[in-house]
Amino acid sequence: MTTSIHLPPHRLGEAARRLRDDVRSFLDGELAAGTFVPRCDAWMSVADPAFSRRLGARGWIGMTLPSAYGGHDRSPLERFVVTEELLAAGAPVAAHWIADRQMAPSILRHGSPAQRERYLPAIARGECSFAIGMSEPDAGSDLASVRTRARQVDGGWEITGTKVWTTGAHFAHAIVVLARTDGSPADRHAGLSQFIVDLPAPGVEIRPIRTIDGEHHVNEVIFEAAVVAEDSLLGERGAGWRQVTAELAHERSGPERYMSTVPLLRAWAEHVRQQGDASAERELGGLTARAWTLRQMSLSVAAALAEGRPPEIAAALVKDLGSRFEADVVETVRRLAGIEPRKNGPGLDGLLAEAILHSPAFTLRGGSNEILRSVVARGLGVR
Amino acid sequence: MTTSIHLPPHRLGEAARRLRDDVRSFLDGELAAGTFVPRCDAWMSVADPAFSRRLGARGWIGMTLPSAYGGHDRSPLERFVVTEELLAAGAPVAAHWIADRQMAPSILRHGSPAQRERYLPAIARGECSFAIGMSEPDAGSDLASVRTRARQVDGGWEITGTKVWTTGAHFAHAIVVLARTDGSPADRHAGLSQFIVDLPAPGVEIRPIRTIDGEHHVNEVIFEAAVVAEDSLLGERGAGWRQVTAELAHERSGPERYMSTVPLLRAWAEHVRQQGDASAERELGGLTARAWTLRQMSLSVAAALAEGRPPEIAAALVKDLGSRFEADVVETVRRLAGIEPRKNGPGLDGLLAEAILHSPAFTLRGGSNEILRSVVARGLGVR
Amino acid sequence: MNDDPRAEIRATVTAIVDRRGEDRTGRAWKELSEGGFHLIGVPEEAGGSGGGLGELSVVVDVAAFHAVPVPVAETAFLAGWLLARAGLSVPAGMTVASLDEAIGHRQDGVLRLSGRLRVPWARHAGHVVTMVRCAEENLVAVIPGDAGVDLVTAENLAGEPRDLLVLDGVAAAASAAAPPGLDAAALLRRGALARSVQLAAAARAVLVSARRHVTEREQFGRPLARFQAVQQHLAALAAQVTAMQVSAQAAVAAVEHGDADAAVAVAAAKATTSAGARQVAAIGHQLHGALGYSSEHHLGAVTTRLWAWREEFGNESHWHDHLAAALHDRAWWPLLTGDAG
Amino acid sequence: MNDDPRAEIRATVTAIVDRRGEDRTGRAWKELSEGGFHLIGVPEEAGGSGGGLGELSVVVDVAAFHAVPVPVAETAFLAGWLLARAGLSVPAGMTVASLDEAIGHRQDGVLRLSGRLRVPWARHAGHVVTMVRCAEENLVAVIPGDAGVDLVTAENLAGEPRDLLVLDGVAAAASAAAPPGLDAAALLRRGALARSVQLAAAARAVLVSARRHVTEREQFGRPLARFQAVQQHLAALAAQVTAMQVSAQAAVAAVEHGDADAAVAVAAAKATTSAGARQVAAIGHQLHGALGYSSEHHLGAVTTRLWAWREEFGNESHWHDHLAAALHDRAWWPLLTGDAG
Repeated sequence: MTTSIHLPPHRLGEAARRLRDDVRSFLDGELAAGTFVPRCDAWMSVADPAFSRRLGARGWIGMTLPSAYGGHDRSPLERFVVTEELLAAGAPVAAHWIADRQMAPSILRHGSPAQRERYLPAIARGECSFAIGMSEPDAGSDLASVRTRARQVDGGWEITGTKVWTTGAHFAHAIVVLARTDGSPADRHAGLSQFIVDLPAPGVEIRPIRTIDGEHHVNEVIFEAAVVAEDSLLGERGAGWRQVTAELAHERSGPERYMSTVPLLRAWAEHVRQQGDASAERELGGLTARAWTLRQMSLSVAAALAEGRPPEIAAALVKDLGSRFEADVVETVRRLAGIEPRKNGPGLDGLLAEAILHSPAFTLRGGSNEILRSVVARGLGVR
Repeated sequence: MTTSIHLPPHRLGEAARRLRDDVRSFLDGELAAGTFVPRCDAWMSVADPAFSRRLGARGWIGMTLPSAYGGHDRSPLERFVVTEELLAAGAPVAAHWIADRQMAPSILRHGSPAQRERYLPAIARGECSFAIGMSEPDAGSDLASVRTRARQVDGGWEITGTKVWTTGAHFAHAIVVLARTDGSPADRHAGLSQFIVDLPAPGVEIRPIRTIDGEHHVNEVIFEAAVVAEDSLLGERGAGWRQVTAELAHERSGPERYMSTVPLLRAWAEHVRQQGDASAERELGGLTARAWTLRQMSLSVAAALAEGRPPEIAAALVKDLGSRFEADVVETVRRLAGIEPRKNGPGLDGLLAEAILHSPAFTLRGGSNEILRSVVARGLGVR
Repeated sequence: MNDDPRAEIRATVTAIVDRRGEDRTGRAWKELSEGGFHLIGVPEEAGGSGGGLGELSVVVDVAAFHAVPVPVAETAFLAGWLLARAGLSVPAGMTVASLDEAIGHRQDGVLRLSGRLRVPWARHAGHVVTMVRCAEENLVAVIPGDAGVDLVTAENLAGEPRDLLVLDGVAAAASAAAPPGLDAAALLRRGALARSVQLAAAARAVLVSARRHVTEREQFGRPLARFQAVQQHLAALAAQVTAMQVSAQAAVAAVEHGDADAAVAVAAAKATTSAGARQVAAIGHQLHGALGYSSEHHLGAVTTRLWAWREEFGNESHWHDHLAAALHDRAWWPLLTGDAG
Repeated sequence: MNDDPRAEIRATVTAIVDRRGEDRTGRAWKELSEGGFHLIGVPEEAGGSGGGLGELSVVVDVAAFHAVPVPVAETAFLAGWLLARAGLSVPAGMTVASLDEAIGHRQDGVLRLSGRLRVPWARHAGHVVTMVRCAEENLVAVIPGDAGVDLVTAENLAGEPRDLLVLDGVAAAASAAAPPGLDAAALLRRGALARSVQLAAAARAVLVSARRHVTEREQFGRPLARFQAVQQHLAALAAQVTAMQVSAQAAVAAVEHGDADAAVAVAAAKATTSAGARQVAAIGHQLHGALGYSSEHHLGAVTTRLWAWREEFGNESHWHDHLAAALHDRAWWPLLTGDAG
C-alpha cells in the first residue's frame, strides 16, 4: 500500500454472459409488458415490491447467500452482472436493494441463527425491505456522532433517539439502528451496537422528509422508548461501529456508485444518434470512455470482494470518481441536449429533471467526497 | 465583508480608448518591423531592454508615478489599458515588468528620498530591471519562513542567505531582498526587513535554475556576507513583512494573472476561424465568455486600486480564477487543435508547447491556489 | 449599485420580500405592484413607474436573492419593455410576455392571433404581450387574459409557472408596429440579461447561506469553517459568485449606457452565469450536507432556480455559439475590449 | 501482473533502468537489447524474444515509470509486431516503425519507396519498418537506416526523438504483403495501446513521487501530508492514477485474449489515459511546489512525457469521436459490456 491502489482488471467468463442474457431477456419482457419505465436513481427511489418478488423468484436476490438460507451460492461476480443490468435498465429495485446489498451480508456474518432464519430467506424472496438508521440530526458526515441510546430493560432493550435521512423507512419491514449501549458520546466509536427493529413497531414514529424534488424517499425515524426483544441485538454488543464500517464498504462498492444516471445517458445516446451534432457526439464518446473505465474498476472491486480481499480503499476511490461521473452525465446532457428539464416530462426532459434534482445526493450519500478522499489518503499512508 | 466580495464594474472612458489606440498603433508598428513575435508568458520570460526603453520613451512605464520622479501622473486605469494591450500582444516586457509593477509603487511608498531619486526615474525610462528575492530553499509556499539574515556592521549591512526561484536576477540591475534583521525564525513575520541591493555586487552569486522547459528564467541568488550600504534598507526596519504583503496585492492584481496564455488563444481563434469545426467554435465561445468576465473583474480591481481601496481579497480571487483560465486555455487548444505541440515550432505548435511547459507556473507563482483561497476565506471571515 | 436611489429601492424591496408566513408570494406581489416595482424601468408615459435599467435590476436582484416567486423579470424586464418599445401602454394588472412569436392575420380590421406560445406566468396574468408576424409586418400585440385561449400549465424545476398558450384566431386587444431592431433575437437577449441578474443573485444567496451554515455548525467536534477543505470550497464558491455578479452588473451597465458592444456583454454574462450555476449549486449543497437537500431548507429554493434559469433564454452553449459566430467578423481581442480593432 | 514470469521481468527490467550516472540511456538500451527485452512479445520465429503482450506491457510500463528514454514501445510494440504480422523477420539492431504509409512503386523488380514519414527514434535506428501503398497492394517493407534518406530531427515535449524521414525512391531491403486487417487504423490502435500503458506508468510515477514529497517535506512547521487540502489532492491523484492503470491493463488483457471488443477497450483506454494526464501532471506539480518545476527534479521527466504521449496515436478527442462513431451501429450499454446486445 505504498505506491498505488492495487486493482487488477477482471474478465468475466462465458457463464456470466449467459446470466447476462437471461437478465436482459427478463428485463425486455418487463419493459414490453410496461411494468416499469427506466428511471434515474431507481435503486434509491423507485420501489415496486411485486417487481422485487419476481426478481426473487428468479434467484436474482440474495444471490451470494448460502442455499441453506434461501440463497443461491453464487459469486459476487455473478451478482455484479445482475446488478449492473438492473441499474442500466433503470429498473424499480428500491424495495429490496438495501436489504440485498448491505443487510443480507451483515446478518449472514453477524446475525444469530434465529435472525438468519428470520430475515435471509425473506430477503432472498424479495419480500423483506430494510431501512438503515444511521445519520442523526446535526451530525452531518460524522456518523460516529450517535446520540440514540439503547438501554437494557426487562426482556429486551429500550431505544430512544432520532434517525434522519432514512431511505425507505416508510415501506421497510425492518430497520437496523445504530445506538449507544455503553459509554458516553465522548467515547465516539466505542460502545455502539446495532439492533434490528421490525416495522411498524410501537414507540417508533416514521415521518416523511421531503427532498428538494418534492418527493418522499427519506424519513425521520423517532424512537420514543421503543422496547424491542433481547435478541434484536445484531452481532456483538459494543462492536456496532466495526460492523457498520464493513457494511459501508459494501455500500460503496457496487456499480450503483457510478450508474445512477446511466438511464439518462442511454436515452441521450439515442437522442444524439438521431441528432448528428458533432459536438454532442464527441462528448458522448467522452462519457462512454469514462463509463467503460469505471465499469472495469467496479468489476475489479467485485473481483476483490469475491476473493475475500477487503475493497475498502478501492471502493472509496471508485465511488469518488463514480459520483463525479454521475453528475457530469447530467451536466453534459443538459448543456448539449438543448431542452429544458421538466418534472414528469415524457422523455429526456423528465429524466433530466429527475437527475438534476437528485444530483446533490450523488456526492452526499454513502460518504461525502471529502470523507472518501480521507479514506483513500489514509490508505496511501498519509494521515 | 459578510456577504460577497464587493467588486462593482468599471467602465473605461473616451481617454482610455484613445490611449488604447496609441498603444495598438505602436505595437502594430513593432510587429510590422519584426522586433518581436507574440509569446505566451512573455511578461515573465521574454526580456528585451531595447523594447522596454522604447516603451519608457513613450511614457508607458512608471505611468502612475509622480512626474517629479520621472513618472506621468496617470491613473491605475490608464496603466491597466497599456498593460492589457502589451499582454494581449505577447510583447517582450520582462525587462521592466517587475520594476514597474511592484518595485516602483513600493519604493515610492517606502523608499528614502535618495532611493526614489536613484531608482524611480530609471524605472520609468525602462532602464532599470528589478528582481525580488523572496522564496528560500525548502520553504515552499511559506514565504514568512525566512532564514536570510542582515546584520548591522560598520557602514552598512551584511547579508547572508540564499534566495531561490528569483525571476530575472541574471539581467536585473537591482534585487530586493527580504531578510531577518531582528529576532529569530520563530518570530516569523516580525523582525524582517527589505533591502535593495544593486547588481552585480561582491558577495552575491547568481546561479541559473533551469526549469522543465529547459530555459533559464529563474535563479538561485546566494549572499555570502555581502555588505551593502546603510541606506539600502527599504522602508522601516522590522516592517518588511507588511511591505511585502502590500507588494503581493499589487503582484496579484494585474491582468497578467489571467492573460498569460492569451497570445495562444488569439492564435487559436484564427485557426478555428479557418477550420470551421463546430465543436472547437463552441469551446472558443466558452473561453471568450470567461475571458470577458475575467477582464471585467480585473478592471474592477484596477478601479479599486485607483480609488485607494486595497484590493487584497478581490485580487486573490481573480488570480485564483485567472490562473485556472490560463491553464484551461492551454488544455482546450491542445484537445481540439489536433496538432502535436513542438518546442520552437513555427506556429500554434510552438506557442502550445511553450504554454504547456509553463502551465505548472500559472498556479505556483504569486501564491498557490490554496494560499489564495485561504486569503479569500479569511476575507469572508471564516478562519 | 451604491448610489442613493438604488440603495433605497433595495431596502424597500427587501422589506417587502424578506418575510415568512402565509401567502408570502401573494402578499409580496400585491405590495410590489402597489409600489409600482413590477414596472420599474418602464417609462411613465408608457404606463410604467419610470427609472432606469439599473433600478430595475435592483428589484429583480432582490427578488431572486430571496427566491420569492414573483414575475418582476417577466412584467418589467420583458412585457413593459416590449410595450414601451412599440409605443403601447401597459394595461393594468399583471402583464407578462410571450417567448414565441404569434402568427397574425387581419380580418375585418381586427388583428387575430394564432400559435403555440410559451408564456411564463400566463395563468396569473391579466394580459400577455407577444411579438407577431403578420404578412410582411412585425407587430407587438396585447392578448387579454380572459380571451378564452387554451392554457396548458407547466412548471420549471423551481416550480415557477412556465405555461403554454394555444391561440386560434384570438383578437388582439391592442397592437402596434415593432420598431426596427425589435425582433426575436432582441427579446431573447433581453430575457438573457434578466436571467443573468437573477442567476447572480441566487448564487449570492447560496454563498450567504453557506457561510452562515459553516460558521454555525459543528462536525467532528469543531466548527465546519475550521476544516481546510471547507474553507477552500467556500473560497471557490465566493470566486464563482463574484464572477457571476461582475458579469451581470457589467452587462446591465453596458445595456443601460447603450454601448455598441452591449450584445457581446449580454452573451458573455448569460454564458458566465449559466455556466457558473452548476458549481455554485454543487458546492452549496456539499457544504450544507443533507440538511440543504430537504425541501424545508431555504437552499433548495435558490438552487432549483439556478438549475432552471440557466436553461432559460439560452444556456451557455447557446451563448458560446453566439460569441463564436461574432468572432467570424471580428478579431478576438478587439471583441473582448469592445473596440473596432 | 502478479504471476511469476511477469514479476521476474519486472524485477530485471527495473534493475536495468533504475540507475543514475553517465550515459544512463545508452547503457539501459544496451542491456535491454542484449537481454532481448526490446523484442519481447514478438514471436521467436520472427526474430523476436517470444512472450506475450502481458510481458511486453511490463517492460514498457517499467521503462515509462522510470522515464528512461528507450524505444521499447517503438521496437517491440510496433516494429516487431508489424514485421511478425507480415511474416517478415526482425533485422539485427534497433528497428522502429513509421507512423505514416509510404508510396511504393516497382522498378526492375525492386520496390522503391517515397513519402514523408514520421518515424520516432529514426536517428538511432538501423532499420525502419513501414506500411506501403503500392498500386492496389498493401505491403509492409523494411528500409535500411543507411540508405541515404533525408532525416529531419525533431523532439516531443519530453525531448524524445520524433524524426521525419523524407524518402525519394529508396529501395526496400525487404517487403511482404500486409495480411487482412493490418492497416493504418490497426497501427494507430496498436500505438494507442502502447501509449496507454506508458501514460498509466508515468502517472503512477507522479503519485509515488508526490506521496514521498508530502510525507518528507514540511511547510508552516508541519509535514505537508498533515494539510487536509494536500490529502484531498493526493487522494484525487490516486483515483485518477488508478483509473488510468485499470483502463490500460484491461485493454492489454482484451487485446491479449483477442476479445471481439478489443478495439473499444483500446479506444477507451487511450481516451482515459490521455484525458487523465492533465490532472495527474497538474496535481503532481501543485504538490511538489516550485521544486518540481526545476529541470533537476525527476518530476519534469514524467510530466513532460504525460503531456507528449497524450497527443501521440490520437488524443482523447480522437478516441472520443471513434467511440461515438461505434455507437452509430451499436446500442450504448451492449457496447460498454462488450456484448452483441
